[in-house]
Amino acid sequence: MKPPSFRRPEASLPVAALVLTIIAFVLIPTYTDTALSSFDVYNTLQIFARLGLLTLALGLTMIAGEFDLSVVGTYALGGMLTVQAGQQHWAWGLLAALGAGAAVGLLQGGLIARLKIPSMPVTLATYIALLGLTSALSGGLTKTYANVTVTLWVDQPVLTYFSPRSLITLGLFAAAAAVLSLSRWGRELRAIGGDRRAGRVAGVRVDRLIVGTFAASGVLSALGGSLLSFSLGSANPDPGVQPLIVAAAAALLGGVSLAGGRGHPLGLLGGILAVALLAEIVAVAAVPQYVSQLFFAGLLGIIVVIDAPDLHSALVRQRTRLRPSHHPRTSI
Amino acid sequence: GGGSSSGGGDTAGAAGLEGKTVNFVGYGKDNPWGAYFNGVFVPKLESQGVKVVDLTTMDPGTAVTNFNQAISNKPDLIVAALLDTSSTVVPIKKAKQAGIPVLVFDGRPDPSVDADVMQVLSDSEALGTAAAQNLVEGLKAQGRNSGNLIAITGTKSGFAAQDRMKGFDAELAKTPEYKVVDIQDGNWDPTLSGKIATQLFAKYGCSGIQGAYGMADYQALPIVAAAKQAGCPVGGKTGLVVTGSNCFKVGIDAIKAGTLYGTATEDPGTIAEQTADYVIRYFNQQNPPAKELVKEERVTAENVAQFAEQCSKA
Amino acid sequence: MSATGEELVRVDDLTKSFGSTRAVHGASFGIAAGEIHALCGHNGAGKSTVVKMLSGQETPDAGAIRIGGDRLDLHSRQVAQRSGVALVDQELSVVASLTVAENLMLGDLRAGWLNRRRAAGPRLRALLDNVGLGHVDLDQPLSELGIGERQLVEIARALGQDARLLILDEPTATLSDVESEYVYAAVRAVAATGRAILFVSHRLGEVLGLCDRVTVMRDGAVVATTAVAGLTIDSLIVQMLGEAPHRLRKRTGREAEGPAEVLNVSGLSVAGRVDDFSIGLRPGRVYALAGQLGSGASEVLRAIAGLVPAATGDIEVDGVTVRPGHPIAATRAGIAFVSNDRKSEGLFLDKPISWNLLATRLPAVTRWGVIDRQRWSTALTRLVGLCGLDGKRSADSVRSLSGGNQQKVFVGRGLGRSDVRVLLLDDPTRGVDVGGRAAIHVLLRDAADRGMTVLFSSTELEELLDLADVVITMHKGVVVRRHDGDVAGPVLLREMTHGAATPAEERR
Amino acid sequence: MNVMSAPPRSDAPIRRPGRSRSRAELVIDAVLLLAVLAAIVLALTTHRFATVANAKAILTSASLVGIAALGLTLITIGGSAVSLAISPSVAAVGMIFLSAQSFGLVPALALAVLCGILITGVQGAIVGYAAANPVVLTIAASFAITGIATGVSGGSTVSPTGGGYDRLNATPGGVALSVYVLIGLALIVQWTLRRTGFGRSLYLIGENRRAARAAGLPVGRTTAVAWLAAGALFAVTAAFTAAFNTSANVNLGGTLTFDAIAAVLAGGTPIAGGRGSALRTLAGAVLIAAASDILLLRGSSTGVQILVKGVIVLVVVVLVHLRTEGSRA
Ligand SMILES: Nc1ncnc2c1ncn2[C@@H]1O[C@H](COP(=O)(O)OP(=O)(O)OP(=O)(O)O)[C@@H](O)[C@H]1O
Ligand SMILES: Nc1ncnc2c1ncn2[C@@H]1O[C@H](COP(=O)(O)OP(=O)(O)OP(=O)(O)O)[C@@H](O)[C@H]1O
Ligand SMILES: [Mg+2]
Ligand SMILES: [Mg+2]
Repeated sequence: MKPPSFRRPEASLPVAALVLTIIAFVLIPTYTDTALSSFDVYNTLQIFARLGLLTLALGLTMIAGEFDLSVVGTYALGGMLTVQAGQQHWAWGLLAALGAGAAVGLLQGGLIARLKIPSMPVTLATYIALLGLTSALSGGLTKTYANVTVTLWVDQPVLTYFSPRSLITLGLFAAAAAVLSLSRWGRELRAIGGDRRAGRVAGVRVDRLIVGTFAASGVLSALGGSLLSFSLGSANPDPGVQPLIVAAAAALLGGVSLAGGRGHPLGLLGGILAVALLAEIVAVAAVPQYVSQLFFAGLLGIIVVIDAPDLHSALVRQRTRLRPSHHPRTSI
Repeated sequence: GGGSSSGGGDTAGAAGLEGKTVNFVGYGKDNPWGAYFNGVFVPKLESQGVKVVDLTTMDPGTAVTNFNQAISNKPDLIVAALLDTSSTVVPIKKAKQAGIPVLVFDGRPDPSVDADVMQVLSDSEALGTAAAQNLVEGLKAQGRNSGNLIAITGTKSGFAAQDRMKGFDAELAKTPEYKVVDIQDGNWDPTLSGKIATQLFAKYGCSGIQGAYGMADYQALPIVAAAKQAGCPVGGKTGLVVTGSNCFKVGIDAIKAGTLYGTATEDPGTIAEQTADYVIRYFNQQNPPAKELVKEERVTAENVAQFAEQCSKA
Repeated sequence: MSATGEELVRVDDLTKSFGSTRAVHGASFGIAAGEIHALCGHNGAGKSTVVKMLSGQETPDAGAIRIGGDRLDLHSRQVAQRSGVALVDQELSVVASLTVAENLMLGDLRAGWLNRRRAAGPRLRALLDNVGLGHVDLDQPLSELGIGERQLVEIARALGQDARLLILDEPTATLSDVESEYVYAAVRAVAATGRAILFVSHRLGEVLGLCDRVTVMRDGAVVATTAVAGLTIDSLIVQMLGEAPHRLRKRTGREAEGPAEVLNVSGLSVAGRVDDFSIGLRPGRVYALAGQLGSGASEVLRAIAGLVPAATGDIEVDGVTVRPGHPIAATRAGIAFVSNDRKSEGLFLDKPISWNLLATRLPAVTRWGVIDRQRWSTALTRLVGLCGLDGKRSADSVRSLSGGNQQKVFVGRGLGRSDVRVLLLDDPTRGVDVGGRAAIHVLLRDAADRGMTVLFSSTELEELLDLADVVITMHKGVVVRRHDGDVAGPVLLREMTHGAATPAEERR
Repeated sequence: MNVMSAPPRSDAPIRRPGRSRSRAELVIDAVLLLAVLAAIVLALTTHRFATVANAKAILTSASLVGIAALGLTLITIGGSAVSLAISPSVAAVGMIFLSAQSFGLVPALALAVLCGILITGVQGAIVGYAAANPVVLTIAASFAITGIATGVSGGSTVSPTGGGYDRLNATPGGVALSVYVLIGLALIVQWTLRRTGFGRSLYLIGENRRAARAAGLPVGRTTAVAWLAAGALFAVTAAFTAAFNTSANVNLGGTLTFDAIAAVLAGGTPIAGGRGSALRTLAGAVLIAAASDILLLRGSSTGVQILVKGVIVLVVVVLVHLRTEGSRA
């Protein structure tokens, strides 16, 4: 699986989104009286680091034709465990978070693959349960992480534009891209997302792959929560639904298909970077938040309508009817 | 607004503060309190020629990003409200390192950075005290010498809720015959508060609860509605005594109607005026004190007319 | 190619039942190394079930599979692949969202964990060239390819797996002649390297031209295994059909000068599937489209029913043009359609029989939008009677019925509407037992007698002979011939499996 | 997307004649029975659980979620999975309802319902006629609704412009009006689903959209109407919620979206569509409310209440799935 050519939606969508937002970003000085600084790029990458892993986690399950709503629950739980188990040493917290993420993923993946239950209700239930668990663990309180050294470390500027946090996130995107490009998993993931029966007939181990994908999704979201907790120096038991919705939007902008079977980690990277840039533009240009919400609504609306199958049929019908009746080549 | 009296003489410096820049990391506009605050604060500074960069948000994570953005913008002053106290510790330290002054309004900062910022704070303990006084006064007026109370708070993890409860508990400690039987976290959420209240009335029954504290008026009113639906009388000679502790228009209406015994101020208009005022004084080198408290007032039926205007902003 | 070499693959007494359907019982045959072995038989004879057991998709109830002398337990696709079985499934099993190269590498056990697309490039290229896809780019998305080209990619994938046994289940059904020739050549080349090949096909010409021996199945059992040298198309047809083939379809009493045409289709084309199909149908008669998979018969019916958005051409009912591509418009015009896929495009399996029967009649059984119990039960009783179903069970879910009875419900739904002028049925008795089939035939004949126009597609000779007043044979998207008069079974079968080819062309 | 439908099962079902129950079904039923018994024991040993006041409290707290969940039931049965835009719709309509109080209660209600129908109906039309993915569409809609509501209101809280709303807080016979409305609407929705042609088509379309299309059923129209009705029900929830809180802003909806989905799922309605009923959703809403209530009475934290809600939903989803599969096998 090499990065796809630009004609195809998994490449053209994120590239278009990224180019548009970069242009809007670069032009900021022309429509506001703020000058751009290197810090704006740094801050964009910080926003990216906050939501990147969530997008990657959700995006991977979407490529496999599933939908993991529980990512935000795992994100919250991971963040909370990081703080509560990591008071002695940050590594324990991280370990607890990653372990919990893997366990949640394996449980969900197992249920979905073995029992062949649709993923949405299962992950919705785990989402609610995980939020409850997180809240029960913390007594509903935001928990403070005392280790300021870690907090300072994860966000210190590296090479002007980066921080350890954004570098780790970028690294994981690169790793995911490498794994999916360099191993058979990439094509197999898209195969079971695109046509599960055909994949099975061709010899893909569908069940294992689904379990593995959900486990990866759990670990990535938990790590995302961990990094956020380190950065904020605190863990919030209820991150709300906004991160989920933004991550879904980013994944769709990243060229992942609603029908599954399409998408690439690099596309996801493009999608979430576009979202982060947009957020930074909103911050720098002091655009009201509701304007960016409307912008998202528009983008998603266009994506979903373009993807709608019955609209497709209508367009095909329209095209065939406008064409003078002619005799196509019969290649039967 | 009622708070315009504070800090006199500022408008005299109409020579203007051209060229001064404030980066404003306040509460987002989709929160009513924040929306009104911003609506008073920003124009007031802009009328003085101060440039205000709006970095407001209701998401604690975004707030940190925006705070860092503000530091990088190198303004003359950062004005911030702390959605999550602990996550702003590091940004405040960074701002100090960068030599950018920070003014925190509404809720207090983490003690570890208390000395690093200027503060215009709501007097949360006074708000809690006022609420307790309202309840005791109301129950005494009904001739009750004892009673069970419930409290539905704002987000417990925030200092605002904690400090109000501190004041509330301290005041009630003076009259131990009035006992708090249940405290629940209503998360500054009216719907959740209503749900909890419904269940509490079922748990204790009408006779088991004589007074209730909803930490904001929009939490107190769902308690009133829940009580009525549970068949418990509210207000009057024998009914439940309910108080809020930061006033909204609906609360004022309810006090006039007699369903809410009382509330307290902490209206966004007053604190916005005072914060803007503080900024102007600061820029005019009038050396305002490092920490200012907004004077909070107790509101009941007796003085409601006086506060109706001030409290009807949100 | 030798048919006498040592047997590389051997199946003995293979048996498999699905519920009460005995799909395969006691099937035994062997394939020698280097042999191309054909598996023939009528639809539903059990060929694909044998293929599924050999390829690890189904486990046999009884019997043994041996490859290279070892008895194997092929309980999953992976195990079968590791044992050296490569498969081209009857259903197209490539993934449209992947590229051609990715499809070629999908499930390849030798590929290892590393994706060696670059390194594999020349090998994959050779695989494509081998099946005549020289013009296709390896990194092209499969979705840009036509159906035939996709099928060739699947065949190329199986050819590339370096297997001991290569199974192809109807590989050429959707291919053109030119494309098929590439497949024949490739298959011959594989056989020449000493592998065993199992070739399932309905195209008897290619069976005789390509294969060494033919095993014929009928009703789940093996009839005979014969070397092709001793076979002709006609003798093969005799083996497949048993006693039936010499029956003639008798001219029915009704005549063509009856009432005016109800349905008129002209110039109907679906790119790559159907070419310039025209027909006029009169009421009171039963018409049949005879054609194998890939002949375009199904596509014609679906297009008339408004289910093919890309169809062009004119469709008129009683002289009024039907808005194309709109199933609701077709329904309003009086066209009812019975799909060949009753599970996913026909019945509502978890709903009661009554709901299914009356699904299309809701306006007639409601008053002000509310279901009128009186009308509902009247309509239901009539339909249940019409279909010969058990009235007491009408509250049970359709899923609880046998396949045959499910099909009766499906057909019955189209019959129950008084406003239906044209009833289209795509292979209406697929997977239905003899009794059920007879019952459905009676239903259709009654419908025609009541003045309806019935047009069905079928691959089943007996059905074509018994039921149809007019048979139109189709092959590779075009009409071969229209038989208004008498016609012999073998002629139909020849046209369906062989097109309008002259007898001289039969033996390649 | 495979999200909505169970992946095709590789092994075809083996039919069994008659209605005798399979072992899987018996096991599942036994598990369910045990769970119900355990819950009853737990409930009865909880102080003050079995009182009239508490029953009223449970119903009251189930009522607002329940009404919205009835609307969602229509959407789910019709095969459109879920709407993720319930909270923002309720918030927007709640704001409209309170600001229209000066016209009187009835016109305000009518306006609210009309707006609810419009907001949700547009989404339904797109889902019905274009077969757009409902999950993503409603995510987009939630952005749009919140954005517009914030933009128009400037983020401020809407206070009632008249007093008529308070009649929605009435307690005839000591029980909240919203409880009567919930039960009434549940019966109406149940009747509509069971007894009307629309209901039949909705079940059929939800079970198998392709088959419905091929059969010439009005797929687009039926789906759109289901969403319209859902929008009206969301509007009723909005009016009650706004009246209860006596104020409304863009956060009025709170966690309603997920609460309503949880109620529908806990009622045993599968997300794939074609099954389910209004009464089951009612039961689901009451089940969750009762469980929260028991936990609250026993002193558990909000977190534990939410955790248990999630676990209930998970268990019901899995059991319902196994049971349907069991009855098919
Ligand atoms: N999964 C299944 N469940 C129930 N019955 C099945 C199943 N698969 C096959 N059958 C039945 O088994 C019989 C044999 O089917 P099979 O697919 O092997 O036939 P075939 O010879 O390949 O036919 P065709 O030429 O149409 O492909 C048929 O009656 C079919 O309906
Ligand atoms: N006329 C009928 N009306 C309704 N139900 C029927 C009728 N005939 C049979 N059934 C029911 O259908 C189920 C299966 O019947 P049957 O014995 O024909 O199965 P089968 O042999 O598997 O059929 P098939 O070979 O068509 O798949 C039984 O539950 C039977 O009661
Ligand atoms: Mg077959
Ligand atoms: Mg039978």
